[in-house]
Amino acid sequence: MAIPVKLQAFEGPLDLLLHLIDINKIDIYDIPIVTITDQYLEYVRDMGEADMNVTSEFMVMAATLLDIKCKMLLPPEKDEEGNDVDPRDELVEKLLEYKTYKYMSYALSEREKDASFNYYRERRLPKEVQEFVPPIDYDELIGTKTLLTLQNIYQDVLQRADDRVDPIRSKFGNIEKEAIDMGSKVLFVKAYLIHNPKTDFRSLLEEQKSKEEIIVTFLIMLELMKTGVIHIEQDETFGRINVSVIDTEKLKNMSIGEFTGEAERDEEQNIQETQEPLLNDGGTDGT
Amino acid sequence: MELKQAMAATEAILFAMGDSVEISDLSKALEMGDDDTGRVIAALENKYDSEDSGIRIVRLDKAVQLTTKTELYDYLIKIASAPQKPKLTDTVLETLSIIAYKQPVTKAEIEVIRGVNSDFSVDRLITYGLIQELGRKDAPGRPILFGTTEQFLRSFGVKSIADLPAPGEEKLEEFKTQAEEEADSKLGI
Amino acid sequence: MELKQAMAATEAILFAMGDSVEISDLSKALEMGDDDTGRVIAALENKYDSEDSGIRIVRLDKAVQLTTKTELYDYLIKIASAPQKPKLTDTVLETLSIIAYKQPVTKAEIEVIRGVNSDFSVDRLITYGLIQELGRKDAPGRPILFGTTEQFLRSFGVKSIADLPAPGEEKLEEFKTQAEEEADSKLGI
Repeated sequence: MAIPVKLQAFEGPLDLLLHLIDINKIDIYDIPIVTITDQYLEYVRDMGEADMNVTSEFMVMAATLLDIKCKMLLPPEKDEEGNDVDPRDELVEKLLEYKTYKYMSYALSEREKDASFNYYRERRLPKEVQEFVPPIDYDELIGTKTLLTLQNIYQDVLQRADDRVDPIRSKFGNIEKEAIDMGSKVLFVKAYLIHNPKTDFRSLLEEQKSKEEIIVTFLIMLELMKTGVIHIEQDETFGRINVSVIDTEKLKNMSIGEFTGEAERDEEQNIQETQEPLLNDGGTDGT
Repeated sequence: MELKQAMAATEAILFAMGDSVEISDLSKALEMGDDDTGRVIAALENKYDSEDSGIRIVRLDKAVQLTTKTELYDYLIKIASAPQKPKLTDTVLETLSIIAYKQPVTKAEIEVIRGVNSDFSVDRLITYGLIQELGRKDAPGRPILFGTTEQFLRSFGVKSIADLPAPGEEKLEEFKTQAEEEADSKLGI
Repeated sequence: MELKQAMAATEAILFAMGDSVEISDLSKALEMGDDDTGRVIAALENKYDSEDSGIRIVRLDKAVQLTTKTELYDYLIKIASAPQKPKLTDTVLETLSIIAYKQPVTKAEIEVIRGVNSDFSVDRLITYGLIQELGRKDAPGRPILFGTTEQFLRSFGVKSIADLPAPGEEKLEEFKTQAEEEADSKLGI
């Protein structure tokens, strides 16, 4: 029995089943599963090359129908109370639920038609309302700030302005922090190590004065270790740091440039870093 | 505040705002309790019932909005362009009705009822502003829960979800009864 | 058409259109002459005169428009705008202190002291009514001179500008002396 319907007419397998039940004038609670399954399968076969997604959904239902058909042939299962379980029950529930929503969608559609005859309005605030600026509550605005607060701020501002550009001091030209001469420091370390091929870090530092000098010496030692000129050993934490020259030739041939190139760049970075907070301070007016 | 003054203020607010206004916000502006605001709205509704009035109040959940009276559409259409409304296909409507009646609901739940993949319909409904994500379900994969929007209420002329025509369960019972009756008559009882 | 029906239709049209509507267009929609439309509009105006009405009709040349009643703007403001609370930030206070102690002062002078663009702070202080324009400086570009307002005096409890203790000049002198002394010592004088 051919079913003269098109795929597009159905929202899905449940829709098709409802249609079959309808045209066959079947009691939904007593679906003749054999007839319906045959008709359903015939329809799915006719679908042929339709959209694979849709087809697969129809195939799942076909499988379900066949499953029910098989169960109908077997002795009925019993539930907890010993009653026969109809293998069609689940399908019937699904069909009824689907039918309900399908019906509701028609009801909604009617509501939509009625509601579409209403016009709403766009927001249109009067200019005066849009441009309204609330009166200022000065007690709240000023809060606990006093004249003294203002005065202190003013002095701070002046002090900062003074620190930034001193109109008088600036006439003497730039006063810059004396940079450590990387080159001479390298020469010093080199000479020291040639004379003392086995020494320790502390002895090397004895003649260093400032923190900066110590840091630079430490950096030079790290570089020498990295290039395999010296070997460094420490037996325990905070213990003596033993330094031994392992490649005297390399040490002698070491040029200052290998260090100063790095050093100059380091210096530049240091300067930038110290200036940054100032720049931030002088950034754009915000908040 | 005097009732008349409150009515005028409410009308002015609803008129200027255009969009729906929460009753709680109205109460704040009017400096009165929600109950009193409710009475003001009721008084306005009563006033708009008059034959010489072209507007009315729509209640949307806990908000209210002004709109033109439905029966005056013919006059409006002569002068204004018809409001744009999305064309809802049967497929999309079917999905919408499931979301409307079962919300909050996940896509998987919709698909179980419809028996088909519903990605397209759900996407379409979000684009139309008729449904929205309500959060995520406390279930494996934490699927997104969907529900209807205020625009849905407006578009379908419903005050709130509770006001939707003939709730599902009742209708389901009705269908069952129908089916049973049919079955009975077939059996000749 | 009955007057009441025409009033309702006109109200609905004016409400939905939002903008002004030509009387001739109204007449067309109502299917009546301009004179009759005029009478309908007059009847609506009369209706909106009522105390419980929040809207009114504005006549513009040969068109009419619905708008909220001016006296109800306060309610609209309460609901439509959540204005920002004015606040004196450190930046703004800094600018205020300079203006207070150095007035009359130009924006450029403020910026020299602060080292940053101060447009925002100056604008803010004018909005707050704490500073005002005092005139223009007799200098290239004739820049605006700023000074504090009476509100400033009231808020900070000062009787007059003369009452403001002026650390500015003294401080500057101090800086100069300091710097000169240092220079002298360096030169070994």
